[in-house]
Amino acid sequence: MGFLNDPILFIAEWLSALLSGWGLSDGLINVILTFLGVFVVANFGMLYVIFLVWLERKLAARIQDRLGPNRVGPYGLFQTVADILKLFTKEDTTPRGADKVVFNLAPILAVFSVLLIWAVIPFASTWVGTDLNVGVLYIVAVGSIGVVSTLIAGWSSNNKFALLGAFRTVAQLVSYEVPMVLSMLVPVLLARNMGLNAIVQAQDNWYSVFFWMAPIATLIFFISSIAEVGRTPFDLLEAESEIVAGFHIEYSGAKFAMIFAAEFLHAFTISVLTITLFFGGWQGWGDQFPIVGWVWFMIKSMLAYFLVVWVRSTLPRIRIDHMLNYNWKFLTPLALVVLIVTALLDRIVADNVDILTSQGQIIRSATLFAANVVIAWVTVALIRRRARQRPARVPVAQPRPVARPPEASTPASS
Amino acid sequence: MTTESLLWLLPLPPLVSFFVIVLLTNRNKALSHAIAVGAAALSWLLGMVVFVRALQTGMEHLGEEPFRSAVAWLPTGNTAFEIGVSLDPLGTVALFFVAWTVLMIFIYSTGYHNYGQPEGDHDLKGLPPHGATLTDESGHKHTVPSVEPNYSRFFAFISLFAFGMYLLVVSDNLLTLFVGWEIMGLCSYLLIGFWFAKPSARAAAVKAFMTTRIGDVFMLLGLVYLYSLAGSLSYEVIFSPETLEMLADTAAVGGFLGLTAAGLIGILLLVGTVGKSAQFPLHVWLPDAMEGPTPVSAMIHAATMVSAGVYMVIRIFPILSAGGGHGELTPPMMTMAFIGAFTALFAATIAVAQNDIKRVLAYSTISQLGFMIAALGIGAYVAAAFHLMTHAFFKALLFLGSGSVIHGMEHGVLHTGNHDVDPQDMMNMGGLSKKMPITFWTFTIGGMALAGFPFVTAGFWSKDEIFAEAWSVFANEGNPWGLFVLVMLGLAALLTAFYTMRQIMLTFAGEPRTKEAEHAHETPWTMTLPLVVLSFFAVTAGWIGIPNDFLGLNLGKINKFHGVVETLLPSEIEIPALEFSFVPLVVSLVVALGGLLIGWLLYKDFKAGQTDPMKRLLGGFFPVLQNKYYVDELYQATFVRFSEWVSETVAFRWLDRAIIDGFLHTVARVAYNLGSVFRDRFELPVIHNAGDLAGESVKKFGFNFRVLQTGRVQQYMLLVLVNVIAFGALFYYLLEIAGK
Amino acid sequence: MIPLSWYLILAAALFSVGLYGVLARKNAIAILMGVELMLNAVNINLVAFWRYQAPEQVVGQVFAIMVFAVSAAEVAVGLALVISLYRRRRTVVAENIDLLKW
Amino acid sequence: MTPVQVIFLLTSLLVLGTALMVVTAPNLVRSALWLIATLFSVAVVFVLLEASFLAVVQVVVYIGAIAIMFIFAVMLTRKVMQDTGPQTNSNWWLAAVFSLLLFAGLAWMLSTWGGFGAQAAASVPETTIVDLGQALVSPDAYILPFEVASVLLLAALIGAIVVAWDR
Repeated sequence: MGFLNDPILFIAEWLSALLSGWGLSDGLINVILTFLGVFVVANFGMLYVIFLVWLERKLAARIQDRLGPNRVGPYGLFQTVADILKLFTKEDTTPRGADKVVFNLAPILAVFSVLLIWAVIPFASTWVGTDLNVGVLYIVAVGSIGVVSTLIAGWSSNNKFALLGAFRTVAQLVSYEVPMVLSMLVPVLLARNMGLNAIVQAQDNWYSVFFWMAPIATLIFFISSIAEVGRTPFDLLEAESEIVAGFHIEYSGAKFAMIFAAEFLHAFTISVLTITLFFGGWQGWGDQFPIVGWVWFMIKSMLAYFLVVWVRSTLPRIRIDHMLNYNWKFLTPLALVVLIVTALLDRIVADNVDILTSQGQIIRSATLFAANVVIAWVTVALIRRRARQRPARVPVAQPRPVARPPEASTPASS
Repeated sequence: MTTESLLWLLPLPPLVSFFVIVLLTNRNKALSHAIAVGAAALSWLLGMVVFVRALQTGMEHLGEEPFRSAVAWLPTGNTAFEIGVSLDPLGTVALFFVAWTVLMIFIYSTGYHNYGQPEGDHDLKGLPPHGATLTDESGHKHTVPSVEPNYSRFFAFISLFAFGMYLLVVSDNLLTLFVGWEIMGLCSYLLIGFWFAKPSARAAAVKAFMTTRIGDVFMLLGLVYLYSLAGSLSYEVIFSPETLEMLADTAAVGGFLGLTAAGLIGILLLVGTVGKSAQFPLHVWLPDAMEGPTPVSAMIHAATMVSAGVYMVIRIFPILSAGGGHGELTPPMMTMAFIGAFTALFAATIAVAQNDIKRVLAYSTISQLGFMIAALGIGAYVAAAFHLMTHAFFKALLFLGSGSVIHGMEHGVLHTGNHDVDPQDMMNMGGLSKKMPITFWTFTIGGMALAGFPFVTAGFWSKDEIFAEAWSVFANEGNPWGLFVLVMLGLAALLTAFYTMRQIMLTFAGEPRTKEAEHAHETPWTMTLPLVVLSFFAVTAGWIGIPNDFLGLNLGKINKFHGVVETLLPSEIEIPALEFSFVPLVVSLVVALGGLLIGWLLYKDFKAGQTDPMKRLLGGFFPVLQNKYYVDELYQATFVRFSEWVSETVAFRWLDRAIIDGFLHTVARVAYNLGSVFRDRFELPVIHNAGDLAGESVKKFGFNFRVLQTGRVQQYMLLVLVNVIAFGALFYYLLEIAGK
Repeated sequence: MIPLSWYLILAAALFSVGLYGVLARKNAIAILMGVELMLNAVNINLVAFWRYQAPEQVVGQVFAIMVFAVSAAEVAVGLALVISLYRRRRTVVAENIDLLKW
Repeated sequence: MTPVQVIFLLTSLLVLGTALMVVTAPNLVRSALWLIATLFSVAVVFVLLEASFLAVVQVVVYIGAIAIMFIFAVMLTRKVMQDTGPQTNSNWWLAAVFSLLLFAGLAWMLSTWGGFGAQAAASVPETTIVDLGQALVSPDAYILPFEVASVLLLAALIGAIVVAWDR
């Protein structure tokens, strides 16, 4: 195998050879290589964020008919670098009465939780940090650590807005985890496996990509993971107009940078997860060369990321009760239905045709796709009926006049 | 689907419709009768399919091995009681006429109960509708018939009834037959009492129920006895030659009257039939049953239920005739011959003097059933079955026709508003032939069939066959019973023809004798259509039974019917080949034509206000006939009074009051004293105080220890922990250390 | 290798710590936390016994999962109780919740 | 002292230390955070026991759901941020004593038990998640406990809603 074919493994082999040449024990070599891998992946992520920030700002600007960063470097490429420098040189404040340790722990946990996800993501057929056989579950677990980070960040900074932000976070993240996990289970049961790489390898043709078998699940996963990241339209945990900046109101300087970076990296991570679970990750023409697979992986994930940015810069923020209703009354039941239907149908199909042969896969995809279409149609019909039944808008609170002119002697309601 | 499964399905639709109507749709008239008629039509369809398949199989073959399928129903000891369905030639015939008449009557009922008419002004549930007044645009009111208040209930009931009948026909054992039989008994009770707010209807319902009960009890006895002997009630077992032999050879229990077991069983079952199809001692309920709506009369008391009795007797004919070869008759058969012949003549004479159009038909039904029973009595069960079928058709036709007449009369009554005119009294009718032609013609056809008008009508052929059989029993086997039956039935047939003619003349001929009769008019198509259909069968149903050698000339095998039913008997009892003889033919011709002629002569110019020619003719004997030989009064005076006396005096005063109550009261007094002794000596001092002591001590204890309850969970848990550790240590010590 | 005893001792110690929390803490939520610790000790025992006694059957893991379910349910209900309690009595201190005394 | 033993000792120290912090920390949110740490190290113990699936489930269920619910509840049920006064009730020393007694008793009884020092089977037969899942839902295995557990969860869900409903 040549360098061009599979550089990472090449380097790894070379290094291990070198170290064993120095007379280190195999276990130690293993440890060292693992650490190197972790180092590489983590730094790749963190550095990639810099580019992502710039990209997002550019895209958002184009979509909203602005110019976006255009001063520093060509096309303002280095704008983000400048920002980062500024952030690092800023004073790092800690509010009085804050719980110092926890306050400082939060941003670390934030980055930590996102980076942990990257440990199991297959970049190419052979480039996997660690191919856990419970990868999907692992992702959920690590995501919950992210929730903890936001929560303690909000709590520890001894600020009512931050605390409100934290509460909203819990409400939103915990509840949107439900449809997300449910829709993640669909590819799991389609691939009969929980390992991410196995899931990717299960979708080895353009027609056996899980998107065809579970479009609704894809949509649900995408939406609810956007909510998990807490971006527009679900950015209630940092709604500037309501709770000044949400849980990270008190953060500044490097810590703010870390939270910020964590959010952006998370946004990219969810697009990566989307394509890994539903669009066949690194699969593509010529993916027997890991390098080509990596290229495919990047292309797909960037397209998904573009979608995320598009959504963000297009949609307005939704109200909190809408947000919760949307989750509990729409996404979760739909996800459950999709999960059950997919399980039953796939079982039936797998019993009747051999899903390893290509035409078996085609039959499978066609069946499940049809089922999804039916489900979608029924859902839309139901929503129509409901919309016709109820008045579209229910007021949550009556506006109360703060100051009343003296002649208005009628006491206000309540 | 296989024919067997069709047979299983056959009875179900009416049952389903019964439950659906009762439980769900009883508020919606249209839906209810749609369901009921639909179910009847479905059963009819199945029945026709089965019928056609049976014909394709060929009757002889079907007789050898009928369609049959059975399932184990309830385990009795080590054998399972089997129920199942079967279809043999007799069943096929029965199925044919049952399906047709039932369907027709369902359709007829929708019209008879004025479906589509407005709600009545002051109609009550349980009373016949009184009509509703409408005001047309020109502003003057006029009265139209109003829809039956209990419309849906009626359809529910007759659906259940149809279920019972179908069950009885397709069942392959006597038990399910009995079940269907009882279901029909219940339905007939419910339907006779359908207008339960009329006291007469109530009384009639009770009477019918009680009377048939008498028969059914005996029948059940017979079934039990049969089962205890044969170990099964399914036809193929009990009609198998060896079973019959065994029954014929074993003497009846206790040597009862020196009968054989077969004889005793036969007589017991026969009593059931006597009750069901209203033979002489138990015939009293049938005329009163006419209180029910006319479709009910037609269905229960002409077409199906009363024929069920005869059907059952034909079924068990092998048992009845077991032990008797050709020539001599077994005791049950003699009984039947006597009862049947007597009833035929007896009822016919009564029918002559009745004025109520439906009662005439009721008595003629009794007498016709008598014909069948008598025919069976002399072993001519083929003729009996034949007459059963034809009679079902033309008698249903007649009843429906009379219902149509009554309906027309009610129109008139509503029009004049004079409600004390009885629309059922023939004296109030007359000249209806012009008002309601369809009814007239169909009724006439039915009447002719009943009277046995020669060569065309069904009744002629069936009666003729009975006569022929009777004659051959007399002439060929020199059995006096044959002659007896022939004579009695001949007279009965004469009277039959006569009163039929009388009825037709009174009802349709001449001029209207009341204003109501003038304003009567034809009934809706839902009522006339069944009439037409049934009249078709009333004529043609007889043609399949024309003897092969009629008038001595060889007509080839035109008689389909013998082939159908002969196969019923076990093969070794063969039917005496019945060769043609002119005597019975002449007899039937004479009686039919003669009776009709007399009737015409007597009643051809009968005007309003005249006295009934019969009264002039019979003079003092007429009231006797009109009052049905005072049989009811006789029963009233003997049985009813006696049973009342028994229940009042013996049972109530002596037995209940004196003996039982006295005993109980003494026991009570003794027990009371004993108890008081116990209370004062034992309970109060000992137990009472002990209980108080216990309670008090518990209370004190609790009062002292309640301090422990601090309401703090953690302290409780602490205590628990302490105990756990302590007892753990203790047990550990006991088990491990001290144990060694 | 590690003998089974270590795990058992660890579990016992964790159990006792949790027990102490349950018995000693004022705050109802803290008590619930103690319960969680005890449940975890139980889980450690289950898994350890599975690993050391019957690794070829999944029964140990199955029952560990049952314990997960049970503890989740317990926490849900317990916290709900605590919150409604707080709504009514403005306190979550276990000692002040003594309506059940004489 | 093989490295595995070292790791085990470190982990168990972590477990016990954090657990102690949970039960002694004056600040409830702190103790909730310590609880998270404890649960995480228990997950590590599971990993040492080669039950990786359970480890991940531990993280998902406990940290992802239970611990967060704890923190949430703590935040909902307090007026001021800091807890004032002692966090232990009057008879805490009794509790400590009896807990120690219990621990001692347990340890002693265990030490007298035969299979105490048992060594692990050399290799765990590869029980994949598939086996586990099939064991959970196959009628000849543990479907009944599984169903009971799910019914319990459902009941707890409804019960929690009913109890915490703000009327």
